[in-house]
Amino acid sequence: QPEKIGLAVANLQANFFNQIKQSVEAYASEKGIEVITVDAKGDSATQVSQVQDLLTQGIDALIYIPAGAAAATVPVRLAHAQGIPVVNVDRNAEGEPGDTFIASDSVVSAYEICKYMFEQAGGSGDMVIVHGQKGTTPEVDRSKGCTQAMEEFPGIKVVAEQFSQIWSQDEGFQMTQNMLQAHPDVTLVWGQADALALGAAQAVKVANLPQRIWVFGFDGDTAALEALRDGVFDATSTQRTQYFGQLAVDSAIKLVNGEEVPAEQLLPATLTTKENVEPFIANHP
Amino acid sequence: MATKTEPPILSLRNIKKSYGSLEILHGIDLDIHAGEVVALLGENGAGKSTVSNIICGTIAPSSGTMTWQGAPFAPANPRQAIDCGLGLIHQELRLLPYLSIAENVFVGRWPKKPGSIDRRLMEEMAQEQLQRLGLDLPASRLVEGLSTANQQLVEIAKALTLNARLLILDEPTAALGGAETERLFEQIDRLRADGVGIIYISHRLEEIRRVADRIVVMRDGDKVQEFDSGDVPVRTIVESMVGREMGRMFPTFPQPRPETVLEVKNLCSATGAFEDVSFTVRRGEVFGIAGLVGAGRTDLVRAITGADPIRSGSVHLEGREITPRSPAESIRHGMVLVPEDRKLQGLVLSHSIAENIGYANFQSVAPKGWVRQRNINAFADRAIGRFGVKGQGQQNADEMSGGNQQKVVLAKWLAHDPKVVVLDEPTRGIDVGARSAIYEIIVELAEKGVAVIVVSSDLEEVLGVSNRIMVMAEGREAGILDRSQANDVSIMELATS
Amino acid sequence: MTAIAKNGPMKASVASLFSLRGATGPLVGLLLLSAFLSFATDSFFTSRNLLNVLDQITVLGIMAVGMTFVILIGGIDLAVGSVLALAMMVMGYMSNVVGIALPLAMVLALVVAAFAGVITGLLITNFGVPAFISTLAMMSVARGLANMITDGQQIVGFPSWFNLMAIVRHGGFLTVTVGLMFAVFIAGWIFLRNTTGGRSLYAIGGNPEVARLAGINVKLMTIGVYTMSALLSGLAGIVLAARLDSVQPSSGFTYELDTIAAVVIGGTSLSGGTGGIAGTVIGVLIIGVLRNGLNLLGVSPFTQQVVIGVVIAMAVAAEALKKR
Amino acid sequence: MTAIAKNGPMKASVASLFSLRGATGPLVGLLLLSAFLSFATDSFFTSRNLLNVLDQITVLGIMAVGMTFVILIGGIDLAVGSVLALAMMVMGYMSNVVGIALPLAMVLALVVAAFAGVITGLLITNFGVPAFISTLAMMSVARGLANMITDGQQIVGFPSWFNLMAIVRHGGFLTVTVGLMFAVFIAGWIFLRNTTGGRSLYAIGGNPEVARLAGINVKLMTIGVYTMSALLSGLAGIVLAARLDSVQPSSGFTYELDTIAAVVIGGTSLSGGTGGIAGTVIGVLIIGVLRNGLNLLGVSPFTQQVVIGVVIAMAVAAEALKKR
Ligand SMILES: Nc1ncnc2c1ncn2[C@@H]1O[C@H](COP(=O)(O)OP(=O)(O)OP(=O)(O)O)[C@@H](O)[C@H]1O
Ligand SMILES: Nc1ncnc2c1ncn2[C@@H]1O[C@H](COP(=O)(O)OP(=O)(O)OP(=O)(O)O)[C@@H](O)[C@H]1O
Ligand SMILES: [Mg+2]
Ligand SMILES: [Mg+2]
Repeated sequence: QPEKIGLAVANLQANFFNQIKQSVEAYASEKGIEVITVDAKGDSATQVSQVQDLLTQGIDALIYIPAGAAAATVPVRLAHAQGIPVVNVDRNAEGEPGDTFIASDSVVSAYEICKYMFEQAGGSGDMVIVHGQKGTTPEVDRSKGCTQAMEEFPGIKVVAEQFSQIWSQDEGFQMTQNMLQAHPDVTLVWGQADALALGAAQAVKVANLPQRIWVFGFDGDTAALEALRDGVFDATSTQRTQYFGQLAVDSAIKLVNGEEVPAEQLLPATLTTKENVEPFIANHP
Repeated sequence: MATKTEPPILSLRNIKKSYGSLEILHGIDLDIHAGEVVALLGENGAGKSTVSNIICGTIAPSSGTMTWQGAPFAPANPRQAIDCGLGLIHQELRLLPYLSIAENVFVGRWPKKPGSIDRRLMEEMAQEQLQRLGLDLPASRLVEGLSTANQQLVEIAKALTLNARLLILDEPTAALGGAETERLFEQIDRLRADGVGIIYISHRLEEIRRVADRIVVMRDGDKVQEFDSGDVPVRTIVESMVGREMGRMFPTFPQPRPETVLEVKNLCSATGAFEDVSFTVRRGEVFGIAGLVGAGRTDLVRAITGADPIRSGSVHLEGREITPRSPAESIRHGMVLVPEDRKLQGLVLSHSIAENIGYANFQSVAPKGWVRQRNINAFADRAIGRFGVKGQGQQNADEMSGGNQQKVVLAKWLAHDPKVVVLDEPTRGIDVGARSAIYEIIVELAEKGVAVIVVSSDLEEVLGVSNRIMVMAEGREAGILDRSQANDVSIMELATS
Repeated sequence: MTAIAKNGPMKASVASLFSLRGATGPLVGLLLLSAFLSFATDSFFTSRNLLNVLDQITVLGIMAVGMTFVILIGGIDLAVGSVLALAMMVMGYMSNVVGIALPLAMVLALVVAAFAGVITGLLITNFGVPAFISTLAMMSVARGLANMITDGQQIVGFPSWFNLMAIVRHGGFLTVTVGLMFAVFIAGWIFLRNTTGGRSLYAIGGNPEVARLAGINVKLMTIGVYTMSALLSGLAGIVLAARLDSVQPSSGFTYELDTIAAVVIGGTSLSGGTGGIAGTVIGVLIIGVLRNGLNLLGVSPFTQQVVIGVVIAMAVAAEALKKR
Repeated sequence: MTAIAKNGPMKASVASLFSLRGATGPLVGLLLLSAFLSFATDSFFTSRNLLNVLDQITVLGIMAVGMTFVILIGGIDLAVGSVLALAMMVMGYMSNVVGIALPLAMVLALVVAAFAGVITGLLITNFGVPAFISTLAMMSVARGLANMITDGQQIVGFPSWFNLMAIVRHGGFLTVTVGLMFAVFIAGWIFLRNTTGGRSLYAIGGNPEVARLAGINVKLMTIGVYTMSALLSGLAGIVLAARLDSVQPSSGFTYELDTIAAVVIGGTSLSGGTGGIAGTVIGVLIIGVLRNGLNLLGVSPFTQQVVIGVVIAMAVAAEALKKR
């Protein structure tokens, strides 16, 4: 049984990471384990420093949510150099993978939600996309999944796409507003994260266009689920953040005790619509 | 002294300068020989500083030629002029507050030893120069916090270490007292003996006879007259400068009335610049404050008007204690300070004259806090007219000659209807014509019953305007003299006590 | 007017009527930019898109007015984005968690924002902390507090009239939020031009010591200016909340740079003492039109960064070169 | 020394020996902070942790030296973080995509960084664009270019010696990168104190017109200063790449604020003319120790933001109050 776990979060301003953090802290305290949390605010250099500091405090295991566009190898290397096991969450570095890796299968989940929405929209129509921050793992994977779905629906046409810088709702709003301006016949709007989708939904509302416009997101942020229930937008793909946190703590315990843990633990995200959202609001998965 | 048969080291031929469509120099010819001191005189705005700035490469002439030691000369920047052996003390103080005195003296030409600045050599050389000028401060001290006069001395030290062949001193004594001025003249004598040519600009005409070998008078951008000797009666010079006959310099001052307006009781500065000063000023009285440089006069009047904090003591106005804690409070009570340093304390240089006058007169131009640009402009035009400022309300302050700036500063403060007016060095850099105009204004104020305090390093001025004179020495009140007892000797005795 | 007309040709007098001195270069830049976009895209020069641009600049516009005051006195306010977030969260928390009426929650949010401004102002005037550092400190503190209110979560579920303020276009064009922005512009413009308070800011920025000796209460004005900047940031936060129909503690991140850029592009000098609201409006519009236009043109995000940098430098360089 | 000793008591002369004027308040703050952390945590005052702190401040430390020069002449450089990223990406691309030798790629990266600095310098001196705007523009442009090189992707796969430069502690304590930082500190310190170039920066910051009249080439020095700041940002980028063993275009985001904060906390005035490297080193250490200490104390991230803001304001206020 470990006494102290270090949790290095990529960016607490993102609801997705914040939920994982809360889940890790809550679950660990149930188990009587102390958690020290640090927040890199999106900067991988800061994160390296923070992992150094965590290691200085004699943590027994590290739960590592990499910051930056892609995972840095150095934090894992630092921890391993001291014999500390590492649980990577959400992103994993090729050169220096964690002892286990917990994530949603973004490509598959993105494929599923896109496919579902294309079907809802009748299999054809113009679509605009508000991407996440260009080049980041989630942005790349989610785009990839949706592209796969599009191959099955030749009637769906992407008429415009924009890239957010900081995954914020405000960006989603403005970009969608501008794209609707240039393409008023759009029927599908995808924000690659719920914040972007909520902003997009707002822009759709403001634009007040005659046709039905389907808006969908990704992540299953707590506030977004409520918005989904209220019909603000149409669908999201709920990642199992609560379970991520619990699984991460359990994996850390196992690794400290020398038990076997699979190298990858990919969890499918759940396609969520107004119909099945209620239980997730009461109890985030 | 050099004779005129030798070729001049510097010649100006038909130098003109325009700003936009406005021509301010109309073709100046000037010759300077080695080993002579040429006094360049003229009213405020005549173009003296412009001529010296052109010679030193600070600004470029619009047309005309210069010859330096026989060769054509057109410095593209100050560095070239310095390298040719020209040195200039600017009219306005230009020191770097966070560098040491020594570094300021040698700014841009710091002595080097391999790989670094030779700090020790630099400080030794600076110290030597300071001593010659009678400035007893370590050369390693920062300039920040030096009094105006001491800054002026540092500026002079800077020019004297240039080893220049031609030195231009633009109002070097404006902030200096008699002793410092005399020491400067000794240095000038030494340079003259070494064959250095000197252009000397000043509004203190009594000095001219002491230093000048030749006098050149300018008026409105033209050279109007030359005197081949420095020994010309002041009256003649003045008439040549202003182009008409002058009356008496100092007007007759009215008798003060008996009621006390201002009473200062046992005032002590928070910084220790002065201790335990008490005096009273009556209605319609002009109260002079004299003393050597650094005696604490400026600190005193700033403290009285709330600009600086005090440690103890009180200020009473018409029998009521007011002891202002800020200039705003002081002004509200009807007591205004016309500060000593027009550039740092008197004017927002980047703003127009009208705005500057407006800032101190919101209650007149903006009743109920509502500003109308038209009011400001009209108000400013009136003030400008009254003080004979050469310039327009819409002009920026930094486009005016130094003396005109000073007039604007006066105009800014005296537009009020104050009960007490404190003037710190009111005529610094002001020409004779304007100076007597300012004295007229002081009389006018006194006649209206205003209590006027005049701080001045110019003994003649203090003696000329004051009903009573307080002499300060090293932050103490050395004594108060009545008009009848006061003269050069009695004041100097107290000032050095 | 007569006194001004004396000063130069008609052009100058029109410019100074709107206090545009120092911003005619950017104005020309804005017009060129708009002309270019009108030709290059079908959708830019449509009333709907122009209304969109107005919507999009409300938050920036409101904050920029406060920032203009701050920069006029020679200061800087890095805390605007964080104070915006703090005000948002206070409003959201008070209304949707504590449960008090939304208008009351808005007032509370503004009070909290203004209080943050008072603190920065006091740090500057009474503790001698340079504006850059004191507002940087407030930036960090306000962001931390905004986060702590809900542990980093966003809050949704406002009454529907709230969001409608940012959506319903009264008279076919004016949403409440855009109207509010115009009101702030006009109030700021009149304040700077026609009140002693406004004129004092110019004096303080020109030379604080001169202003003080002229009887202006520099300390009080300074505190007032930072308070006003924070208050307007709070107001911008409420507007943003209405626009997004939600509040989150990450809002307003790096807005300080946009806001300062808008003000400086508009000709207000960072060394203080010159500039004004008319220029700031132009600066805000340049940023708004530029972003909108680049999106309409479909320029890729990385290229956008390059273009934005180049255009900003050019707009300001044009003004500087014109002055020579 | 004698001339200095005349001037005041011993304390003052020691302070001025290290050019610490204006930074004794922060120095006391740093010592108090360290003392507190030594008592409050077991791990702070261990050689391992102190070496970690040194590692952690390398990037900030190197950039802060260039920023000190910039701020000394009364300027500001917002582009440091972006130029860092640009240099990183150039190096990574040249070495791992184009395939030239890594040391050569480093040189190229530095050249590109320096070139960015020359451009900002020219914008300031020859086009009259204020430093804030020209470096803001460069911030946007350099970030865009950094992103365009790999379309936003990171680059990995450097030779192993590269990462080891940031890890292997020669003589038990000095990594190459930390050694580099010390070298930059010392060079900067000597430059400012003992060379005419360095003293010219003080003169320019004190009053550019005076400096010009004294024959100092203000334009050239200004361009030089921004070039040096950009060059050091590029160097910091290489150090960061070594530390992370990878390069990504998002690196260095908002580092400009940290860097400016470190310099200003260290007593260099934003209005120019006063300050120095010794103070900057203290400022950098305060930020480094503060972050490290708060992590060691296990303070939660949002509370950290609040504490950091408060401590920074206090450190600077202490100095200002002391001066009275
Ligand atoms: N930048 C400028 N733009 C326009 N006019 C200017 C500028 N600089 C100076 N002037 C004008 O040039 C004239 C000559 O100024 P100058 O400073 O040479 O006078 P001066 O003889 O030195 O006067 P003073 O005795 O007051 O110092 C003045 O009328 C002044 O207003
Ligand atoms: N020789 C000196 N050494 C050090 N400080 C001095 C010296 N002379 C003056 N000072 C400074 O000047 C201040 C007093 O000068 P103040 O300006 O009040 O005097 P003043 O009589 O008005 O002289 P000035 O003609 O220079 O204005 C003191 O506070 C002191 O700090
Ligand atoms: Mg002059
Ligand atoms: Mg004095």
